[in-house]
Amino acid sequence: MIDTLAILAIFSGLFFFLSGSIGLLRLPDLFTRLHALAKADNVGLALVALGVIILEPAVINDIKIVIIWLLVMAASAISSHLVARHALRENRKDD
Amino acid sequence: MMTGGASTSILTIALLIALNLLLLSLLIGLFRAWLGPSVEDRFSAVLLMGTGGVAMLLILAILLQITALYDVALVLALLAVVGTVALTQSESNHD
Amino acid sequence: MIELLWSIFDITLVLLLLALAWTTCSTQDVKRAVTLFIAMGLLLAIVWARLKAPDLALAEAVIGAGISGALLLSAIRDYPSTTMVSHRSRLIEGIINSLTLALVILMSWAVWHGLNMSDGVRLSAQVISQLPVSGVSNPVTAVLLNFRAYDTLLELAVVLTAVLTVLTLNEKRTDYQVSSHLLQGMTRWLVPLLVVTSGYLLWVGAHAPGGAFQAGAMLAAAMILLQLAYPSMRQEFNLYLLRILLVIGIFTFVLVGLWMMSLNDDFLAFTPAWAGTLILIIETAATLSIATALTLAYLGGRPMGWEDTNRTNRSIAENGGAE
Amino acid sequence: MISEQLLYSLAGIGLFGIGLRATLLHHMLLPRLLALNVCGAGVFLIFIAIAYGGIEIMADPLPHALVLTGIVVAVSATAMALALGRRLEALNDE
Repeated sequence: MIDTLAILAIFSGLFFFLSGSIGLLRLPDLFTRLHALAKADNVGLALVALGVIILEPAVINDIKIVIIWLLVMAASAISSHLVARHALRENRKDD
Repeated sequence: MMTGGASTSILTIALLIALNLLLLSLLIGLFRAWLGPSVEDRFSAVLLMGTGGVAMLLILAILLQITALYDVALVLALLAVVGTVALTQSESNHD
Repeated sequence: MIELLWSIFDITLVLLLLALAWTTCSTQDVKRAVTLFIAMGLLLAIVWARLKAPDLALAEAVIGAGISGALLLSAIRDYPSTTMVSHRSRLIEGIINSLTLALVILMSWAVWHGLNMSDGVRLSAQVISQLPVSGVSNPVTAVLLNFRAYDTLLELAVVLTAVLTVLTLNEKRTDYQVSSHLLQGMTRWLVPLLVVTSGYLLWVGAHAPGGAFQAGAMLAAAMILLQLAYPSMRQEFNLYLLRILLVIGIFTFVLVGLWMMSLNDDFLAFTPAWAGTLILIIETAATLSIATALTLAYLGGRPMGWEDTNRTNRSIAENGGAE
Repeated sequence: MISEQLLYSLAGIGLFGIGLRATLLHHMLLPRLLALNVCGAGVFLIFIAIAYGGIEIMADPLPHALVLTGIVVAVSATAMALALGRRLEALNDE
């Protein structure tokens, strides 16, 4: 039962990962691509991490996984911002 | 086959399928790194690879029963930003 | 079924790795090559994890994601053009291709042959049997800092030599522009986390994957991030402290080795009862040295005032002698 | 088990070959250095593939220690080569 729940969480996370990467490939410009990437980063990893937490018995490791998830959330927001701002600046230079 | 956390073979199979799908998602994302066209587009693929790598390490930790892989995922999550910062800063006064 | 799924995973991973290596090596644009190289480093970390080498996965994650990316991306600035041109003639290219191919076939044959032979004596059995007297329970740390401590001592010497070369050749690179507030805000909470994680990796190295190099590289990543977010910080190095930090690892290592020589008649032969403590002391010092070395390597040369301190040093010594 | 060892060591040899070819072909320092690093990664992969023993068996720790040393040396050598290249660029500019 618990295993089923974990598998369910991991596979719904994978759905977001796959749609994120397909979005990265198919969407027309950088900003929409970054938007697709954020789905994989935030929701996808959150669900995969949730599944792994259910499967992992040691509490200390569970805490580590939660920290990892929080870090990836913060990192993806900041990285997307930096990359997008950088792209905007370069575009202005070209004009 | 497995002992400990991943005790049933159905769970192992499900996790392996998840692992393969994650790799597929990285593969799709890396096409963007290959196609470009801008540096930012390539780097967004590397960002996806960081997050996907974290997810893969979490699942591998359960499958192989190596808890140290949580530390690797933690390090990857912490340092994902450093690369992005290096890229965006290194270009901002290239002119 | 399980074996089949593992095989699919392995083959995809290997093909992806080879494809990334090929594109890294064959693109005509330096910046693109560096980006693909960083991606290959991340993939290698996953390969090490798959092959049950968590120590290496840790090192590759720190190096691949943090250090080498920053190192190479800042090095791009040194070159005027970003496109590269290949001038080799068709004939030379053909010779190189065929020679490489011949070497690859020869190596494949050797590996195939070697793997099909009966399993010889593996040193791992000896490592495991001697683990209790090594003072640590992580076999990789035991090999690096006890059984083959000479290797690690000389490795630190190699790192020091490389950094001394860097310092001799160049001044540090010019500063980047002042960065955004968001970046500075993030640095303020990320750097302490990086330092704490570095300490954790150093401490955990005794009984689980981790150790001096991973911790040192992590600390260096924190320093690099600080440099990137607050460019003016570069002028505020305490240069005396920097010199001491650069050599403290190798100094401590040799000191401990000589002390053990006076007790056990052999250089770096640790007394088993103290081995754990001694290894931790050496690793702490080595962490500081490696972090300093990698940070200086990233800066690309002497920080401001490096020679000046030398001169003041000498004048202080002369004054002291006169008095 | 042996097939995984073989697969990954062949991949290591492949990386080595790709890196070696590019090292010899390129003219500019930075691409050459990248290629040399790819080459080194191939050698590391051969070591670790042979150390691998199977999913439930602990891998041989000795090659892991050797490769860890190798990674440190590779990074130092790369940093040194970059510094040498930068010096050369500066001399060429004068």
